[in-house]
Amino acid sequence: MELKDLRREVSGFARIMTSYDIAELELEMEGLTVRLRRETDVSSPHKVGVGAEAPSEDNRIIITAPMVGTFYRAPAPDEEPYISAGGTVLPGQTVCIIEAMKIMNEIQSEVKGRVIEILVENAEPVEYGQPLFILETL
Amino acid sequence: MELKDLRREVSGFARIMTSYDIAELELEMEGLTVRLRRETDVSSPHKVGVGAEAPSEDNRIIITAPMVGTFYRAPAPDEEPYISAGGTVLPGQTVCIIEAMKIMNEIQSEVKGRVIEILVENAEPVEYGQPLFILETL
Amino acid sequence: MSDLSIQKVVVANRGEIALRIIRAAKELGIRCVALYSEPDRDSLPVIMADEAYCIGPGPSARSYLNIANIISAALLSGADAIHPGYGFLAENSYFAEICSSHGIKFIGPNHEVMNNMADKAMAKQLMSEHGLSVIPGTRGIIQDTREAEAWVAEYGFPVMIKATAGGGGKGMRIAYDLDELISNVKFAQAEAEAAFGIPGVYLERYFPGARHIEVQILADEKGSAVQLGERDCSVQRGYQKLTEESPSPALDDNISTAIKNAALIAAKAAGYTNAGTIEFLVDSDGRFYFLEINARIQVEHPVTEFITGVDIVKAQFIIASGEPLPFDQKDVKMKGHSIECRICAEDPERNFAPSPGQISKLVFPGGPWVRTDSALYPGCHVPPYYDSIIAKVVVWGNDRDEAVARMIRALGEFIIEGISTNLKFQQRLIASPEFKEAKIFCDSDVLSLVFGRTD
Amino acid sequence: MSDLSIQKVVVANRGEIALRIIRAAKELGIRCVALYSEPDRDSLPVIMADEAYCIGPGPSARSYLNIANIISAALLSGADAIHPGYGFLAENSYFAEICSSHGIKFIGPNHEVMNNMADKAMAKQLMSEHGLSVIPGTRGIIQDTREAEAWVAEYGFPVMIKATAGGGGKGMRIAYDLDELISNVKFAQAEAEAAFGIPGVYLERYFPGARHIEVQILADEKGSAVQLGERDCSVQRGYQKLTEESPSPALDDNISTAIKNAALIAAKAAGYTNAGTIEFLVDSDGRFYFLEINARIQVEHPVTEFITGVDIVKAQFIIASGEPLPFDQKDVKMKGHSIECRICAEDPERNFAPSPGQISKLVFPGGPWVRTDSALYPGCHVPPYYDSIIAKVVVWGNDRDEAVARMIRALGEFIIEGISTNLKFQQRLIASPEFKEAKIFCDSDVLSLVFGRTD
Repeated sequence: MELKDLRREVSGFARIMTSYDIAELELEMEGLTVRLRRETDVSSPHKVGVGAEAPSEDNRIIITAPMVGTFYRAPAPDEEPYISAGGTVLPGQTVCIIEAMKIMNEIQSEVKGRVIEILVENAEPVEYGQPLFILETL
Repeated sequence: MELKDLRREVSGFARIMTSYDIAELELEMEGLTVRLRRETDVSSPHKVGVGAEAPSEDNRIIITAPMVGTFYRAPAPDEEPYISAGGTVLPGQTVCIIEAMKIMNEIQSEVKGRVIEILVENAEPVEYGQPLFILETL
Repeated sequence: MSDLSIQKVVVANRGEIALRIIRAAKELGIRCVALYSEPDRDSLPVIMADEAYCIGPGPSARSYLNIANIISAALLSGADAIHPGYGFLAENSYFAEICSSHGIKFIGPNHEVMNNMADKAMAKQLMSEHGLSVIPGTRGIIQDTREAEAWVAEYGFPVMIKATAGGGGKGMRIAYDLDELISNVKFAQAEAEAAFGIPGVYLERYFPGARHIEVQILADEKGSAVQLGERDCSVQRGYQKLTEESPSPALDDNISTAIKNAALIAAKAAGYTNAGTIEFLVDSDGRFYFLEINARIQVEHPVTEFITGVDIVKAQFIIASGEPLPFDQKDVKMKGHSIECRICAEDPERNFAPSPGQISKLVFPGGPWVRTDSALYPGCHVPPYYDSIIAKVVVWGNDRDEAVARMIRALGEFIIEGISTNLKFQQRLIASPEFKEAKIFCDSDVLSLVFGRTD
Repeated sequence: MSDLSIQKVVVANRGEIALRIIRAAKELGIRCVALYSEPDRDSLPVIMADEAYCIGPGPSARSYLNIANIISAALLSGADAIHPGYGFLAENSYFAEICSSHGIKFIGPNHEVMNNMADKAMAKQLMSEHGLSVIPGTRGIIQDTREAEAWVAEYGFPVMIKATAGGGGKGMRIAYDLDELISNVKFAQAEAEAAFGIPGVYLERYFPGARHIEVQILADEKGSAVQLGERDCSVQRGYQKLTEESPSPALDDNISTAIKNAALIAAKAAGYTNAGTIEFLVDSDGRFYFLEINARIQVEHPVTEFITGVDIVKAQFIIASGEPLPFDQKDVKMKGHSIECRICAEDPERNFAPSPGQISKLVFPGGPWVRTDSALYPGCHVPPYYDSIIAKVVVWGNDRDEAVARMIRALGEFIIEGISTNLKFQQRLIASPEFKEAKIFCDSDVLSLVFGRTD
């Protein structure tokens, strides 16, 4: 298995853990061990009414791929990325491009937020629903 | 389904309930409803250390069929049954006969006890392990 | 590593047919890419495939019919072919054309042939020119009831009024006299307008007691074609097939041979390639009429596989790779009798309402000459978005009696809990004297037969 | 309601073969009585049968070998026949005799024939008189090493030393020279004394690289017999069969025909009735030697069913009912190639130690021409008391290459969790070049071949 395949698998497992609220996942196969651990705390979205002092995870939102295609961080190879970690985005601002069937689709943020993490490498394929960015809403 | 078949089925269900410690069982089929309820109390064998004041169920034992065959309560059709409800049995005393392959097998009690209930009708087939008598040990 | 030019295939479908395609591809050494909607994430085709891409949320329009996402995933995966299965995009010539323009082989006939055959009037015209009897009908859409009256004056009753935009049994009405004709044409036009946004309807002669017969064709891209015998799909409920069998229990050898020959003529006339089905209606006098060509693998292909030993889906890959068919007509030997029952997630007690949900307990029928094609597994979810077929139970016997006894046995050992299914309904149907005597056909009242009442 | 004289059968077995028998009986309209030990209470045969009786606790000696309880249950249920399956009481002529004395038809040959065939020396003598080559060997038990030396002086090396009380691969040793002969005879006698309490051993010529071939026979009680082709059971581990196939990939047509004819002669010489198997050893020069008759349905009967279309278990019921075989030799047409893999609850990494336990996850292989015979279901328990075979995966293909590709595909989609199995071991074996080239035979070192090492 190549590293890039592994990354896609791990991202898939991470998504399953989020969907089913799983705290730990361990996998062992021939020559491969994967351990994942999530912070599932009182602020879990399944628990209602925790209120004011909820930690910052509550403010996080994930931008996912709305289509299958190739993920690009910048409008062209020699240009600056649309956004970078630590930067701020505004509603309607383009955060990346997904190329599908030779068409460049600009993907916009729906919220105002700070970029916490970029989850996909430039020029990588993404499937529908794959997490691309973690934002902290502002 | 004939009544005799039904009885065997119900006895089977009762056994399942005992095996798995089930308190209630309800069944509905075309034209047939069966409801069974068991007293599963603190003296259940699954709970350990209840001790001295355990109710009488703790003293109950069940004599089961050690072989497949036909159950007879008496040595011959015109004779008295070996034991009757309310009577007392001693260790080694014959409680019934199971006829298998034309051979009359006398079944003995291993304990001293009072007969609480006789679970099988005279001349009925019994399978291996089927409960025959409930005794209260003395 | 496949010996064929196709090395990696995208399976643009779900459920049992996706699994069927993966099985055939794996046996040929072709790598498989599953595409799935979000609710199908944990489905068996995704588990069994070599790789998988999510192509959208549950509703088909946004996933299994989402051409852009499907083509993107195919390009990203580096696949050289797409198998569309049945339903969804299987008979969409536009999709086939896009595949081809992206250098991806669409496993099916040429998109122009698909386009021609999708135009039912043109297809009938073509077959008529090649000497086949076609269902008598109006040349196209009728403008008003007077045109309908004129046609009926020439061809007679009964007639069926069909919506051009309909299909799969939807938008059909029968008229036995002039009053019914006038009211049904008006009603059908209004209904079609409401249901499909297109009010166009046309007329066809209706044959009571007719049987629905189709012939399986395989045609390679070198010009060779074989037929794999007929299937009798007459047992239907509201134009939806319930069970299919091969050979037909109702055709004598002469008619069967004539229909199979006609099917080969039709396939050649259409320039058809890959696997396809030529559909006929056979009236109670044994006359048969060309209906249409189904340009896809069909749900009921396993019955043909059972009696011929030919793996039709493998043959699709071989043909799509540009190879000649590895056998010719004289190599095709039919043996015994095969029957399929469609098991659907629907509740016969509530007018066959769909019954999605989680499968809590599942034991498939097994043993000799029983094949269960299904993507179910214990604990899986049947999502509410898709076709209700969840399993196909297919049996083979040396003769029809043995096959019927085997089907009764197989359905009897099928355990499926957690959702409602038509399993018991199918059991009663197969065990009925009418089925044993092959007296059930398209317009039989299957419901009253099975339930012992009309509703 | 069955058309046969047998109306109700007791299935005196468990697991997949009990299910197989129930399936055949149900297709014939015969009512089924399952017998079960306490740990098998929730097993599929009990669920599928029409009625069921518990006959004892887990250990076989007290349940599936408990003749008194089995006969009692048969009498109580009012059954008119008993099917013994394989193993347990299947080849116990005493049991067959008791059945018959109670007016219950034992489904198998006459108990006297069983008795004669169980005496291997007598069976060999009989076949030799009917012109068959038999494995050269001592006439009976050898008294001492001098007797062994004398025999070897006449017949030569290598020889196999077998314990009379052994069987199923136990108590066998090979000697290539005089030193080995002397030490192994002594060792084998001591071993047999310790293991079976009977020190008797005898000698047989040993043929390195020989193949294990058996011929399926059906013989009715009217004097007719047919053969259903040969099975090649050469792929073994320590004399235990791993995979079987039909036809043999190693025999040419002349040898195959000669062996099949010899099998018919053997069956008739023995006065054999019902289903049985005639076993032969075929040496590397194509000479074949009668070994023994297996007087039962065999584990590997499905491969023969796949290539002939004959339901062997149904045929057993028909024959046992006193009916003539419904077909003769010329009606038996063989088509294609079939392979079976035995899936066992055992751990190849721990010297194939048994691995009982609860099945946590289970998905059987499926799709076209794949048959999985198994009484497993999700959540069921594999008890520690019985044979470790938990499933048989059987495939058919138009030729051996297709069958091998299909078996690789089928094993690849088999999911079984909760216990250890030999599934991966079988996958590697089937996918090996040696298997594809049919170069594996009884004394091949299967372990080193699969694991790439000797141990």
